[in-house]
Amino acid sequence: MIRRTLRGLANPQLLALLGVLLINWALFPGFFRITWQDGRLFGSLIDVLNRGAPVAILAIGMAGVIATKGVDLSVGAVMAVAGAVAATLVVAGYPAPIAVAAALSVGLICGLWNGFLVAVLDIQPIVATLVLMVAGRGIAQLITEGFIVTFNDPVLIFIGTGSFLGLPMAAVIALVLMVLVTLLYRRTAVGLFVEAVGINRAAASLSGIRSRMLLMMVYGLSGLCAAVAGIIVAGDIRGADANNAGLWLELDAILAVVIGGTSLLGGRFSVPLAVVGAFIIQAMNTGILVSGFRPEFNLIVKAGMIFLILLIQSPLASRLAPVRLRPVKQAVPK
Amino acid sequence: MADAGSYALEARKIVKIFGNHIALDTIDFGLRAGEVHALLGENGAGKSTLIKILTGAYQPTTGQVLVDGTPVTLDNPQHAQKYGIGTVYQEVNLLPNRSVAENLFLGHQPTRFGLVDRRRMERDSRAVLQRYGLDIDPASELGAHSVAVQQIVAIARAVELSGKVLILDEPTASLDRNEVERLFEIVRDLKQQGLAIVFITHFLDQVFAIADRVTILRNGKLIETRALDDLTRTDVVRLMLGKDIAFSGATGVEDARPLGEVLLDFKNYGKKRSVHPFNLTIHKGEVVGVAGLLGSGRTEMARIMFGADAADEGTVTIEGKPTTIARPTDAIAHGFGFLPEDRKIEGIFGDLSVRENIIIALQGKLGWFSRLNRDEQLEIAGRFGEAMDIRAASLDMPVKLLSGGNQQKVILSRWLATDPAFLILDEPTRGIDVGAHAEIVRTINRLRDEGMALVVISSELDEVVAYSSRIVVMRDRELVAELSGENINPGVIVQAIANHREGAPA
Amino acid sequence: MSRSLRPLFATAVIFAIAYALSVLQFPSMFSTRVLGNFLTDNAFLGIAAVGMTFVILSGGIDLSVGAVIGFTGVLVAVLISWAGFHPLAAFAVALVVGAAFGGAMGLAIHFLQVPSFIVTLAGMFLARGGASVITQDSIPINHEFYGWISDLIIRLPGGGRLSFIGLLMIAVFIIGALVAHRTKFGSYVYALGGNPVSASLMGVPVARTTVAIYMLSSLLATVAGIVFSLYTSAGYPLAAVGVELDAISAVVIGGTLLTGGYGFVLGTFVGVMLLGLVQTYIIFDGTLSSWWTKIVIGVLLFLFIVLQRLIFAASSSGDRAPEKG
Amino acid sequence: QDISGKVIGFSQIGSESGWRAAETSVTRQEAEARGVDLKFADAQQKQENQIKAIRGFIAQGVDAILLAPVVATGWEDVLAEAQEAEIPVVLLDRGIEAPEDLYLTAVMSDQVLEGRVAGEWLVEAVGDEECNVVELQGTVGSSPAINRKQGFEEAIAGHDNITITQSQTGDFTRSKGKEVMEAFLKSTNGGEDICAVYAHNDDMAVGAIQAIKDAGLKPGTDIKVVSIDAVPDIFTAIAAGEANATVELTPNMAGPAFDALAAYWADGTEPEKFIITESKLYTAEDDPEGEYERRKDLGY
Ligand SMILES: Nc1ncnc2c1ncn2[C@@H]1O[C@H](COP(=O)(O)OP(=O)(O)OP(=O)(O)O)[C@@H](O)[C@H]1O
Ligand SMILES: Nc1ncnc2c1ncn2[C@@H]1O[C@H](COP(=O)(O)OP(=O)(O)OP(=O)(O)O)[C@@H](O)[C@H]1O
Ligand SMILES: [Mg+2]
Ligand SMILES: [Mg+2]
Repeated sequence: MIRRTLRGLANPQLLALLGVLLINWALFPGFFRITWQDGRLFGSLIDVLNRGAPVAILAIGMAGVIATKGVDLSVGAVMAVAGAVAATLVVAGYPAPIAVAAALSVGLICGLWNGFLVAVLDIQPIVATLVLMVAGRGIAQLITEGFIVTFNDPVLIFIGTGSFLGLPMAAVIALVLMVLVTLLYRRTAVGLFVEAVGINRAAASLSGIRSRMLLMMVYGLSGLCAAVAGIIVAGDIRGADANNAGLWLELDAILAVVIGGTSLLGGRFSVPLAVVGAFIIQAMNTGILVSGFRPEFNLIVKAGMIFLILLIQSPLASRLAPVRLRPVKQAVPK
Repeated sequence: MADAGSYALEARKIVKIFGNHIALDTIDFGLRAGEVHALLGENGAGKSTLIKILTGAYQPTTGQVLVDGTPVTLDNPQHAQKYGIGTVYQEVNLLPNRSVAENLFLGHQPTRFGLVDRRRMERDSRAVLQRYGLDIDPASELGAHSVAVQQIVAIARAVELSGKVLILDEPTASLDRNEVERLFEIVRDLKQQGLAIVFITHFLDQVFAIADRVTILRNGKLIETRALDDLTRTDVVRLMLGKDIAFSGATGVEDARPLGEVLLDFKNYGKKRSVHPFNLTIHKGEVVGVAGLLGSGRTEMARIMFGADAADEGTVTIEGKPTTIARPTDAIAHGFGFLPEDRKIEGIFGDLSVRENIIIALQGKLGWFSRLNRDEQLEIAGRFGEAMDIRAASLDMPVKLLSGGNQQKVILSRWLATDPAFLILDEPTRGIDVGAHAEIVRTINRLRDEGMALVVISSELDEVVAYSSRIVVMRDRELVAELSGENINPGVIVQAIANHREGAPA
Repeated sequence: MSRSLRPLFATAVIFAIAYALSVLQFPSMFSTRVLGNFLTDNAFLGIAAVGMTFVILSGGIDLSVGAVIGFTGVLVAVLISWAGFHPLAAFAVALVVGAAFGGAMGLAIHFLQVPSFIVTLAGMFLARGGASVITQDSIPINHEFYGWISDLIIRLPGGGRLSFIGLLMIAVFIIGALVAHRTKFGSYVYALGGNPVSASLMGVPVARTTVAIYMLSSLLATVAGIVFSLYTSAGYPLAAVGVELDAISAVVIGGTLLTGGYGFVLGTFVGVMLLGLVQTYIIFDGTLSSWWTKIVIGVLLFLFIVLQRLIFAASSSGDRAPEKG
Repeated sequence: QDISGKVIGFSQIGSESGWRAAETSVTRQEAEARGVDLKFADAQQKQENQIKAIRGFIAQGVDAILLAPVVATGWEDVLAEAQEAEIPVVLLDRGIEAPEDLYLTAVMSDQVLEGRVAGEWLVEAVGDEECNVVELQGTVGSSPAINRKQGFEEAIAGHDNITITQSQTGDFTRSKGKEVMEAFLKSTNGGEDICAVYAHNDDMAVGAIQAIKDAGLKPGTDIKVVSIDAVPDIFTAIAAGEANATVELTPNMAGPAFDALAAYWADGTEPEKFIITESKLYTAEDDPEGEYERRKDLGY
């Protein structure tokens, strides 16, 4: 059992994360310094956790979607919608729990809408979710009427910037969500069914799996996760910025899931590794910020890092390297 | 051994290792011009792997491939085609999204002014297909045709490409007798022209009908290469299995067994534009065989019964209670199971493990929340894996790495694990070796004796006769005859298939 | 009608109906001026979408298109305005660079076995980043050759203009259609999209074809970048952001399946024109706020997709439904 | 000068920031007040969409076109078309690189001046003290980012006590502004070494203020905050002592534009080629609460 855990730690994602962190450390010696300040931990590493949380949360939802051979391009826009709903409601005087519940419901509905298009109308996922990607941001702006809706609600602000046991609330939420969703997939049969549908939907239907319901659920979950991320982002800046909240984050989320070893062709997937993927991306971003690169080089550095990570994960490397670097572990019990 | 120089295509000391599994262990294999060489072995013996190495689809771990005595490196199938090696791989490996003509000529399309000359390509295609008695529109999409038609197109393509060597990996698995006969004529003709032909099949009759020499593999090892004249069937089976088995071909049925209670009753059940309404009563403890020509609608009938396509007319009662079966989950809830015809497209989950492939239908029945844990899964998978003699290095390896026959056993196990009351098997023995074939026939008999009801579709008349308590015959998407007792013999069935407008002769 | 022709037909019918309805509401939309603008204004998108069609037909995707357009613009502008190249020489350099870039992505996709989505995403970062490293400003191009090209206009009665770049787009579509449907390379592209394993076993040179596909896509994106620079007489690192999504939408609306293997180059043309129609309609309407513009585009996109599905389903009932992933 | 009943097309860049939204709504209000039929087209930040919009306006035969150009280059051909159709074009908020006869006038701010005003305020505020400034740039490559950086650098040139130690892009957004500021605080000894933040817009400054507070420092006191735009939220911060100064960029570009058009149509008066709006500095002395109230309903 312990050996299994150890082997689990030697997977390429965690190695890559470690590599990125070490590079950051080399570029900025104070990278690993963590202090205790005002009842919370403070340091670049904590920033990685805090800033990486929204993409990690998106990736948690996205992993299941990608496992079904789908993709959800709308998550960034759904973030904006959820943030806008929560902000306008608290500004209108509703108590925070109601605002949060409403935002989550809206996210869920957006996700189910995507699921409906994909599962019932049989529209290709990229196109189906492209609809909401385009329209969603418009809906968010409609709600805020183009303003940045600023609020002072302590609950929402706590969700975005508070801390729990010294850790940023956003990261805590991401981790809790990761555990819950992993349990949902792995302690029930849902994870297996999701993989089955992703690998062969025809065979799944013939084997008695209700693929439609499953797809609706997976997209619904993705929408829900996006709403959580949207509330966090709004809470973080104490305002709903419909124009910019979650902009292009769908690409980061997809990237995170793929770095986490899930194939875009569906099938085997891992939620925790997708979360690791999200933190790899954020470690890269934070590294660029603290190391003082000129901003023009941001994208090039990012492209280079992606390429390196892919190289480590590619079959080519596993042929050369002694450790078997395969995306998702293949247990071989004897 | 003949001297090496005379081989058109030769493999020397081939070793192929997948991960830590040795698929081929030092194989020597030589192919002479003008011979038909049968390559035999159980499921998973390594036949397809050897073929893929001979045609450049796989690279050998060690060893050499020689063409006309000269060592060559075959980087890919296209390379092999340049040497005049044409291949039909196991499982139809064509492009369902392209036209028949393009599938025939892909990579060798006739061109004019640098552009593909479509008209000529289609004209040539028509001529080629004519030789196989196939009159279809070459411009039509390949995927619109039945598996059998696709198989013939694959064969025609390989024949067109083969200037020197033709390799056929189980080409007859989905062909009917006439089509097999026509294929054999063509093969004999090509042999006359001096081609070297490799032929893989699990039908011993066909081996003896056409092959000159045989090579037998077992567990990745070369057992024997010999002229067929010196061998009897029993010899061949013994060499393949490494032991004697009682040949369980035509055991005959114990006639006049009392029928069990009625389990299912389909009344005027059908679907417009698909299957004419049919009536069929199925009792517990009986096997209803379904015979008919290719494309006669047997698969469609099976899919309707299982709810994979919803019926739009007629009724079904289960144990006397009227029910609707609109989708597979309805059927499964009533204890149905369905082994589809095309296991690659509708059966296996390639990337999932053998274990998960076995338990998935049971898990589907249990629902989302009563998950079988790993140990339970291993126990179930292990039990059925053993009962069905599934050969896999591990229950946790992806099922796509198993040989075709073993995949079929996995899917059968999947349904048996749900403890079904009624099983529909569509071509359950297609592409399965003698041992596994006997195994499956035995399983069918056992299940029947345990009181299960089965509907079995098969193109093997001998086989249908062997286990059916009753046989229904389909023609032109219509159930045209029902045979029982005395009438269950190949002669009557063939007559029923051929007859026009005439019901059962008894 | 062959099954795969139906989505193309459906799209064309939808375009005709939508255009007719728009003209009913705004009669001035039926003019040579508007039709000419359709071609000129969408030229770079159309050219990039032809490349995207090949990529999608082969079962892949290319997210780097917009960035390549931006990069090309900057490269061409720098070569002409700073280094004093003749525009044609600058174009040649850009085309070589573009082809090499696409080829490199193709190599990575094939040999590292990484999904095209990710490789081309990295390519997008690289091209966009490369452009902003060269310059952050937009660089104007004042070369008489550019003036000469933009004066190459066929004037139509009614104030319409057929521009050089509009005609170039049509030429690219015609050549693209020939390559896709009438060459061996085209059949290999469809083969890869249909089933890569079968394709490989049937002797399709998978590596070569994959590299060629992405090379072609980047090459056409480069042409689109050149057209964009002709269109604006400048190079700007932030030009054409998000054009890849427009191109993908056009390809898909044009009836090509994102899973690969089915579709038509000419369908993409209709798709591009449809997108142009939606935008023109919104401009003629002129009352939509920023957010309603987005919502309306989303809703129209949705309506087109659903309509297409309905027409597709209605005309294909009776066949076996094609297998969906 | 009555221009009611005129049809005027407005090609707006998009709605990427609060300021932009305010400009759109002010333009609408101004048009309504004058009885102008405003045709609005949002280009979603894309130049090609703006060109399409202008061509669409020409095809419709509008009376005039307002253009807020997303980028300075690439307008010659389409503006020549407008000229050919005898439709006057007025540029809003930025200039373009094209012959001046292609447009009637340009109503805009001086972006370099904005940066300079911010820089001059800082020079004054710190006197001779050593001051390390961190800069939050706008979107890489956008003209306000380039010009505001340039103006600020001009203002502090020659004052060796003031140096820009770090500079990163915050994409003009609050959340990126906050994220970048967090990173700056970490890499500068917890913020001890930072004396001031210069943000290319107020949104990023608002994000940075939150980051400074999270790090346990007092924005406005421990770290000075100066930014540009003068959106309502920055006045709240100034009133609370958390921000020090902002430079106004008025969202009312359309008013002067309509006036110029009215004069032009009335008697052919050629307006000045460049109508430069004021770049006014606001600090805590300038009644921040009042400024907030005045702006909060403008649609920021
Ligand atoms: N790509 C692969 N990776 C790992 N193992 C493989 C692979 N391909 C084949 N094998 C294994 O090699 C062995 C030989 O398989 P092969 O397909 O050659 O058998 P076969 O003789 O053709 O069987 P069948 O009659 O069922 O088609 C099997 O155990 C199979 O599981
Ligand atoms: N060339 C074809 N074009 C269109 N449809 C075809 C073609 N061939 C077969 N079909 C369809 O397939 C139906 C039945 O084929 P199917 O494969 O189900 O028959 P089957 O009796 O099960 O044969 P098999 O032995 O292959 O299983 C036909 O009734 C017809 O609708
Ligand atoms: Mg085989
Ligand atoms: Mg069948």
